[in-house]
Amino acid sequence: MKNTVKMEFLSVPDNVGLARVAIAAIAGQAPFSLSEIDEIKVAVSEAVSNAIIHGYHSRPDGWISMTAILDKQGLNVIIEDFGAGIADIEQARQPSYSSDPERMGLGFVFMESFMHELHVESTVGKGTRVEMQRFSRIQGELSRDVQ
Amino acid sequence: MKNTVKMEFLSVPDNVGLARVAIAAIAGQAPFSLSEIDEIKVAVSEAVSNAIIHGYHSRPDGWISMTAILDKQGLNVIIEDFGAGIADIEQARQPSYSSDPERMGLGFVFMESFMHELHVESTVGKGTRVEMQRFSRIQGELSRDVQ
Amino acid sequence: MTIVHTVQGNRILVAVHGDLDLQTASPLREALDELLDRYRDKGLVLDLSEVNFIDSSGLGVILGRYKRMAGRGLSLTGVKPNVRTVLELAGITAIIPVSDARPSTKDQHV
Amino acid sequence: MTIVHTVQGNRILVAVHGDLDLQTASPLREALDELLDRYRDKGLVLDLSEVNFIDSSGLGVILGRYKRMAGRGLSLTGVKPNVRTVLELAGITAIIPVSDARPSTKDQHV
Ligand SMILES: Nc1ncnc2c1ncn2[C@@H]1O[C@H](COP(=O)(O)OP(=O)(O)O)[C@@H](O)[C@H]1O
Ligand SMILES: Nc1ncnc2c1ncn2[C@@H]1O[C@H](COP(=O)(O)OP(=O)(O)O)[C@@H](O)[C@H]1O
Repeated sequence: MKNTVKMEFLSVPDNVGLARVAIAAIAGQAPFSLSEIDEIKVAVSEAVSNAIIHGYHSRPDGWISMTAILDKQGLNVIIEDFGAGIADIEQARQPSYSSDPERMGLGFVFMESFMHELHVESTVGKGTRVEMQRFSRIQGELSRDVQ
Repeated sequence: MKNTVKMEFLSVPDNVGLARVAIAAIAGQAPFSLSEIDEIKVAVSEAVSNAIIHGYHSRPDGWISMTAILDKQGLNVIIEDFGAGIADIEQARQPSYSSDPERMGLGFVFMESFMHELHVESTVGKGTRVEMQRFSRIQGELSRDVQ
Repeated sequence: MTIVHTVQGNRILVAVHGDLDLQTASPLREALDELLDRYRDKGLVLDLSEVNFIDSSGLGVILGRYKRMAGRGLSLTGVKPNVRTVLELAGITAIIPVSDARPSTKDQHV
Repeated sequence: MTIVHTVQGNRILVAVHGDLDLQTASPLREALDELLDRYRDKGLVLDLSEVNFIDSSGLGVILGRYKRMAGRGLSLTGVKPNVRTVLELAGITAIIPVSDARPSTKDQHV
């Protein structure tokens, strides 16, 4: 059940699907239900898409890193880019806020809704780090029994 | 079609499946047929299993790295461990040779059969690096037309 | 992602196959806009029975077509539970008619 | 990986579901050995119609049971094309009877 996987990939749209497939395979090693895994996939898809679109302005040559840590608490995912950064994180996290008129501003909403914790750190011109935690309910129940 | 993905994961048997799922998603970005992808999965499965069993003697705390590079030639995969190493690579690559009486000694045979090129580098006590290339046939034909 | 369309009476029926995300958003948007331009008086039914994944980039395409179509009529059918969860969270089920994937639909397609 | 077994006349029919690799090799080996010990006079038929992947770790389990069973009779059914490729490369098709997945089998299972 304990596992750590680090991935680095280029900012091409193809890799959004790769990140989803990988996170599903990793989450599948923990006692998550299929619908929980579906939700984790949405959160990861949003964070990786943001790194491509906003972090690297859709240029295909930026690096994105995804680190997934599984332990008995659940799954921790860190997605990082080394691109544009966010000037005002609080504003960025508002529902419906998007710096791109073509987009809906729902990415952070989905990450918050589908994960149990979300931390965003960003420096303009340096990049953005999104850390998300999803607790495994079954494990939560087990560890409560143990205590 | 151009892509580079680097992964690092722990030497737990669960991650053999993860490596297969990831390589299938990456290979799926190139013009490989489903049966070609199935063969690439076998080769990757063998190399990652070897890193776990032979490189780390089935200890779960070793790091394995997998790098996949897609270009118009096809797919290049490098699988590396930092474990036991191989004293005699030529002997290790012989069909039916295994240092483990329970195993069949077919891992390298499958890697050679299912990939177009295989290079093995190893240093006892430092680790092993397996590099495998699978050419994309469709691209091969296209590039012939271009010349 | 692949799409197959049929024109039936006053509606364009489009069956979408694949994940709706950043990668497939542009080709889907272009394909749908082409159909909406070609059949200017018809409504649109998107059959999502072969869509296993959607995120905000995919939703953006659907909502964008909704706005563009004004009163022409857009509905979604064959919506799987996980896709519905995403549509609901975005408030799309309140403005666009959405019907579920019927269990029988899946059997027929295999 | 999951397995389901049925005893029919003089053979144990075992349906395997999942990938046969390093991760599943030990549980599969143990489950099969337990059955072979329980039904000492019976042959073994492995139904691989739900096996989409096998590598040398998975093959090792099959070949190990073959050796252990001596003359008791082992055969593989429902073998998919990519699994067959691996079995052939290992020379297993020369010593163990192997029959293909019938297209109809898949339909029935869905
Ligand atoms: N990785 C990132 N790099 C730079 N800016 C980002 C990043 N992620 C999010 N943002 C900013 O936060 C805003 C809101 O993000 P989000 O809620 O995902 O909505 P959307 O992607 O639809 O714009 C974006 O419009 C963008 O300005
Ligand atoms: N990553 C590795 N680290 C150390 N030794 C290895 C590694 N890969 C292969 N070997 C050696 O090469 C031998 C042959 O490997 P292989 O053909 O895959 O067969 P098998 O895994 O069945 O033993 C192994 O038995 C082992 O001694």
